[in-house]
Amino acid sequence: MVDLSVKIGAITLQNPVQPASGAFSWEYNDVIDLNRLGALVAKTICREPRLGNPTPRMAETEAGIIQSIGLPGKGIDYFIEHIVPEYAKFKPPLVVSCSSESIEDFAALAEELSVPDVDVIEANISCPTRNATGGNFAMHENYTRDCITAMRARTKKPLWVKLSPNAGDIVSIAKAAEDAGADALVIANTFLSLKIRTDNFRPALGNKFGGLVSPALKPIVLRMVYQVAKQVKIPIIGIGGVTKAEDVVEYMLAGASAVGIGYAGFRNPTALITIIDDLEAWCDERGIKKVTELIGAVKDQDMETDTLAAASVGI
Amino acid sequence: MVDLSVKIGAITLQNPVQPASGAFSWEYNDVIDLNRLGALVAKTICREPRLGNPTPRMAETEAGIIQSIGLPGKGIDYFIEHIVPEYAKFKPPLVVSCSSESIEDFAALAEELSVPDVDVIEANISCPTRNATGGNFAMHENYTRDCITAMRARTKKPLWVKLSPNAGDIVSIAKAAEDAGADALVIANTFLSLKIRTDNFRPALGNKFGGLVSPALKPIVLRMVYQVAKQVKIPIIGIGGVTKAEDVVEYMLAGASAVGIGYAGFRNPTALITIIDDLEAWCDERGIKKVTELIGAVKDQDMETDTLAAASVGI
Amino acid sequence: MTIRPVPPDPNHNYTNSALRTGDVDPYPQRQVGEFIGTVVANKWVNKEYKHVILKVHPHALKAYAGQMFHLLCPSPDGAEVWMRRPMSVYRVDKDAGHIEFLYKCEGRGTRGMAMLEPGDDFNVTGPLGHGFVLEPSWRNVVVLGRGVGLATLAPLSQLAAENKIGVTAILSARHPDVVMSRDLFEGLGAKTMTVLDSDGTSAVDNVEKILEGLIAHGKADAFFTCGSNRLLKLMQRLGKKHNIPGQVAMEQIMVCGFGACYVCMRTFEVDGQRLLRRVCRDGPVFNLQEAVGW
Amino acid sequence: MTIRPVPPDPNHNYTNSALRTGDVDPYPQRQVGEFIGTVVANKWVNKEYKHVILKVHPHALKAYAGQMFHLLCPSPDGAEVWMRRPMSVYRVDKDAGHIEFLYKCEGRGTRGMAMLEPGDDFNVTGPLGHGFVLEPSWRNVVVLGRGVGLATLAPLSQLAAENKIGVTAILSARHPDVVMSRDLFEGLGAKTMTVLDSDGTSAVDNVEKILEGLIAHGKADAFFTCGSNRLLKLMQRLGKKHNIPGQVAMEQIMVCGFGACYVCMRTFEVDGQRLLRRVCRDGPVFNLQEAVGW
Ligand SMILES: Cc1cc2nc3c(=O)[nH]c(=O)nc-3n(C[C@H](O)[C@H](O)[C@H](O)COP(=O)(O)OP(=O)(O)OC[C@H]3O[C@@H](n4cnc5c(N)ncnc54)[C@H](O)[C@@H]3O)c2cc1C
Ligand SMILES: Cc1cc2nc3c(=O)[nH]c(=O)nc-3n(C[C@H](O)[C@H](O)[C@H](O)COP(=O)(O)OP(=O)(O)OC[C@H]3O[C@@H](n4cnc5c(N)ncnc54)[C@H](O)[C@@H]3O)c2cc1C
Ligand SMILES: Cc1cc2nc3c(=O)[nH]c(=O)nc-3n(C[C@H](O)[C@H](O)[C@H](O)COP(=O)(O)O)c2cc1C
Ligand SMILES: Cc1cc2nc3c(=O)[nH]c(=O)nc-3n(C[C@H](O)[C@H](O)[C@H](O)COP(=O)(O)O)c2cc1C
Ligand code: FES
Ligand code: FES
Repeated sequence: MVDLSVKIGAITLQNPVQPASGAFSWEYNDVIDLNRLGALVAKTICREPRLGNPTPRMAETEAGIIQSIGLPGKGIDYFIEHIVPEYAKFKPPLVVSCSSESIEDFAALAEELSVPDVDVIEANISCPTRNATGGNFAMHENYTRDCITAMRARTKKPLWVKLSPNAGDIVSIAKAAEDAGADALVIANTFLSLKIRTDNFRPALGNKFGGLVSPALKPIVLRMVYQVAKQVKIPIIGIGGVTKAEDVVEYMLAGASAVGIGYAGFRNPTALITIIDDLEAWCDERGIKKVTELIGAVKDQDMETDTLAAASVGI
Repeated sequence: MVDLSVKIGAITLQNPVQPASGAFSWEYNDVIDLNRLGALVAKTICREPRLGNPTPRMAETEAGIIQSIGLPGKGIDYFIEHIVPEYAKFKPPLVVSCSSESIEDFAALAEELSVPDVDVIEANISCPTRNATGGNFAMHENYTRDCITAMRARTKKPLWVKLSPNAGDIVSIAKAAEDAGADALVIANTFLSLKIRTDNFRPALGNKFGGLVSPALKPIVLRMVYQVAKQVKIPIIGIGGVTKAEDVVEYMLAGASAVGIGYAGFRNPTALITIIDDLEAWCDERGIKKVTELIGAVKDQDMETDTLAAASVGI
Repeated sequence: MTIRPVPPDPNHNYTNSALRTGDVDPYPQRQVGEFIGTVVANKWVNKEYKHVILKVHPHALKAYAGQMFHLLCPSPDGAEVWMRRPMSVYRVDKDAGHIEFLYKCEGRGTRGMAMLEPGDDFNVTGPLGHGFVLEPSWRNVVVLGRGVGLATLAPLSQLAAENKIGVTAILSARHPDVVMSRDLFEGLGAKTMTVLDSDGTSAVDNVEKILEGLIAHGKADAFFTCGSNRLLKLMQRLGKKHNIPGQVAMEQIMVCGFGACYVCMRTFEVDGQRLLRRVCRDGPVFNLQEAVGW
Repeated sequence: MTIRPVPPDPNHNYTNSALRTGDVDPYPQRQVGEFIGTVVANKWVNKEYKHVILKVHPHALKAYAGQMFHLLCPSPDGAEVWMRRPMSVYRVDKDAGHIEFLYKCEGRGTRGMAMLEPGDDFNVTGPLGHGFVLEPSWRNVVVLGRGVGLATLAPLSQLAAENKIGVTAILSARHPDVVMSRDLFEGLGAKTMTVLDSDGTSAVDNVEKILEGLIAHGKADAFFTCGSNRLLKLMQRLGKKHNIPGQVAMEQIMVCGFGACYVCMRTFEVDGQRLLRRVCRDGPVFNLQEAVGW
């Protein structure tokens, strides 16, 4: 039987499959056994209570959905008092995502969230729908460095940083986060998008812009994980379009140590459990003893580069 | 009957539907009447003959394809002598896309391509698979400005600039191209991507990285067109995921004056003709007299921003 | 690392095959399951609505009036249907092991659903949310619904019959062809009346008269509604006037169905304060007086 | 601008419905059409291969041996199949108005194709590419194929029969169950022989002996092959030795099928120089001696 456990810095996950922030809550215990998950990841929390964005908050498109929630929540005090205890009933480590408009407040949040039942703090510096313009710190190397430096100074908890796929040069931003003391990188948040209805000429979402979520995006995010993994030493959690065990393998081959899952868990509430079971079977069938053997194991060193080589059809 | 014609600077297209560079050649005249198209767009040409990238050059993914062709071609001399005359047999204006590794050569290409049968020069500064690293000028404001300035100095032909969706801040790059004298912007090229095969742990494409092509990407590119259209005065050609007449409408509402089509023409070789016919019918049914009325007509001025408003389901 | 070669599994390569799992859980202790039901029948009720009957895992039979399932609709066209569709349970037949839905065929999901044939698999998640609640003190209640709302209200008749509560059901529709659920209501002893746009009887004035009559005759210990903003407002007004409690089932676009994503928000007014609630988990049934409508 | 409201067209919202157009063209003057064929039959030939017969527009009947169609395969699983699949035409029945394909069920596209039933639409584009060419001076030719390659070579028997050219077909297969096209070859007067992995007769040595025998008996004015790199190399060697011309049909992953995209490149060697050619337009049939194989 394969050993599915992976280490993300000081934290050990029993398997590399975790939900993505915002796509999960303890209420999923209604349908699956949360103790099977690699980690529990809470929805991004902000300091003040927030209502979030106007409805509609989701629209289907040709090959995926766009969504714009706007980080609603009851604020950090309520969160620590009422929601952390809900998660504390389960065994997997709790990752708490947080967001803010200012670096100072990000740092203060890091400190205030450093309570015993929180195992990891995830800095969501990349939410594209937090406000109506779609901007965020993870678009910029300097903001990223300053924000993570400030948070690092205020917490000893493992600090994960969620990056944006909308950034042009994700490698530089990833390196800035690493330099500033991040313990792991979460790649990536959603792609800033727009849908306009052709029946009434209006944007389909109440907030106009939304984040695109679709299995179609996996090749883009996978490329980012691959590029970043070659340049940083800290572990990476790959998020984007994972819907099956092979996708977990693909992300790990590209250099991720674990994956996060959003869409697949919406579509099939039991998907994460199925994926964990399938991953175990996948490894066992192939005689893989430790799932960590897959991390960065892509065979890219001896790529055939002669265009005139007579290659087989290759599929 | 609706007037489908649109103007892109000095050039009039009989309708706003054109093929995308690299997804088309005069050989499509075997299956459709090329004289129906808004424009003819040749595959990107480079100065020297190029073989292109190793095979396989295409792989299917969950929700689209990745491809990496590597700009093969017989070089500019052959192109002007043998290929331009093939296109010259048809009525729609000919757009010639070109690419190079250096700004000087881009400028020289612009001059050399300024022959009578070429109507527009498209600067492909955004091919993600031209070399193995995926870099290109359209990722940077300064390179874009310098490249287009240099080309502008050497040609009087209309100059279109194809931008990259991989850039973090496409608006600044678009403005740089406009400032440098571009007559229109083509938004966008493909998304840099990777697929790793889980059967043999190897990248699926001979070139490792490829460009992702999928209707799923339309919401991202549409957002870019919308953002850029608010900030520039020159016309925009929207490219990405157009598969039906409503998609043309959606791009035009966002601010595009025309669209380019790749994938849909591969999947259905007659798609462009169907889309032109459907667009005409769509406008006629709604009493739209000129298709240009759609350009930028998105109703985004009075967006409901009160989260607590009691909105209808809204679909 | 040496990897033992394994022949490719042709059924496990792509999105949908992998996503169409389900039935992995049904632990008895879980409140909700992702079940693969089997279609028993899927027939047109009229030109716009179909009625589907599913044989399901016994745990799915816990569903009661006003609760919903989240349905993974097959594709009508070979491209993927991305999100589940929420549907109220229309009827639970515990003896046969069936759950039933009454649905309007409109967009891609419901058109895909319309293509289901007996014997087909259908992935449904549920039961989800809080349904209608009947107070033991009530003797007679009034149900007022329109369109799809009638599908949501219909199982109330079942619940009321079990609790020996009398039901008057006012069914509003555009024209006689699309009146639905009358048989179901009447079969369970409810009195029904139909009001139509086609003969003007569905006008708010007229419905108000009917309701006032029922109130006067002691037939309205509680109000239930779904499917029309106009009728919701009317019941709110009369409820307030006569101090009659009420419940309304709300709709909103959903993603998760579990309360996690905050997509399905609706506005409510409680003590003069506006706030948002999740239709999927805080509802879909809410206090009639608190709903702001749409 | 005032926009006249138009009710939504439920069949025109999404990707596939829009993409599943076709049949818009067939101008007689066009060489290629995007046709909606109708499935007449789609039956298993053995455990791995199916044979589909389509009723098509008369313009599609121009196809000849070695030419291909590009097939828009239906989805096997409700998620989209993104690209067309190239297939050689297996048989053209001008009288019945049919074209036929013999195909191996493997990946998502061919598994989707396997689900087609009589009466279903099937969108095919073609005929595409350059097929086999028979010189009038030839009297007897040798066809050597394996696996899927036999589907490509089979219509050569039709072409040869029309041109009164004798054919010897050597059919190579793993075991007797997957030998195909023998009936088609024999029905048109070809002599066939089968060589198998299961009894060792398919070994290159043995095939070489057979070919040498045919050459000695004047039965090999030209060579034709498809489907095996080993057999390609063998025919190249013997062709060079005995100065026998030959043709080979090549395969490569395709996108456009028209020569526009440069995805389907294969390496060839001409006068000692290696170069790339497009399988879809420069082929799929090439000079046997120029192919570098794979
Ligand atoms: C609690 C609840 C119970 C419902 N019960 C029933 C029922 O019993 N019978 C019935 O016919 N309908 C019911 N509906 C409405 C039903 O969910 C929609 O008609 C259906 O989702 C439309 O899907 P579509 O594929 O036809 O439309 P599309 O236009 O393809 O839908 C696009 C997206 O919008 C969502 N959507 C569209 N309309 C609605 C709506 N009214 N409410 C919520 N989401 C919507 C879809 O789920 C999908 O995500 C109920 C809705 C809710 C919230
Ligand atoms: C000119 C030509 C003629 C052919 N004729 C026949 C025939 O008559 N009968 C038959 O069974 N097969 C034939 N093939 C092979 C056939 O195209 C592939 O078997 C088929 O595309 C595989 O699709 P899939 O959905 O099963 O596989 P998938 O694995 O889903 O295919 C993934 C992608 O790779 C491509 N691909 C996979 N294998 C091949 C291949 N060998 N050649 C080209 N593209 C490939 C597919 O088209 C698709 O784009 C021919 C190929 C070519 C190029
Ligand atoms: C409805 C919804 C809400 C989300 N909310 C958050 C959030 O609060 N914080 C965050 O970091 N990411 C959020 N995301 C992004 C997801 O965590 C994840 O990055 C994204 O969905 C891509 O993964 P997937 O392809 O598996 O869905 C949200 C996504 C969705 C669909
Ligand atoms: C096979 C292929 C080759 C391409 N070659 C080029 C090219 O030479 N030059 C270029 O500017 N874009 C090229 N592109 C990108 C297309 O022009 C277009 O930007 C992209 O396909 C997105 O449009 P679509 O979604 O309609 O396919 C190519 C795309 C494909 C699929
Ligand atoms: S649908 Fe996710 S919270 Fe209701
Ligand atoms: S498939 Fe496009 S050139 Fe051959």
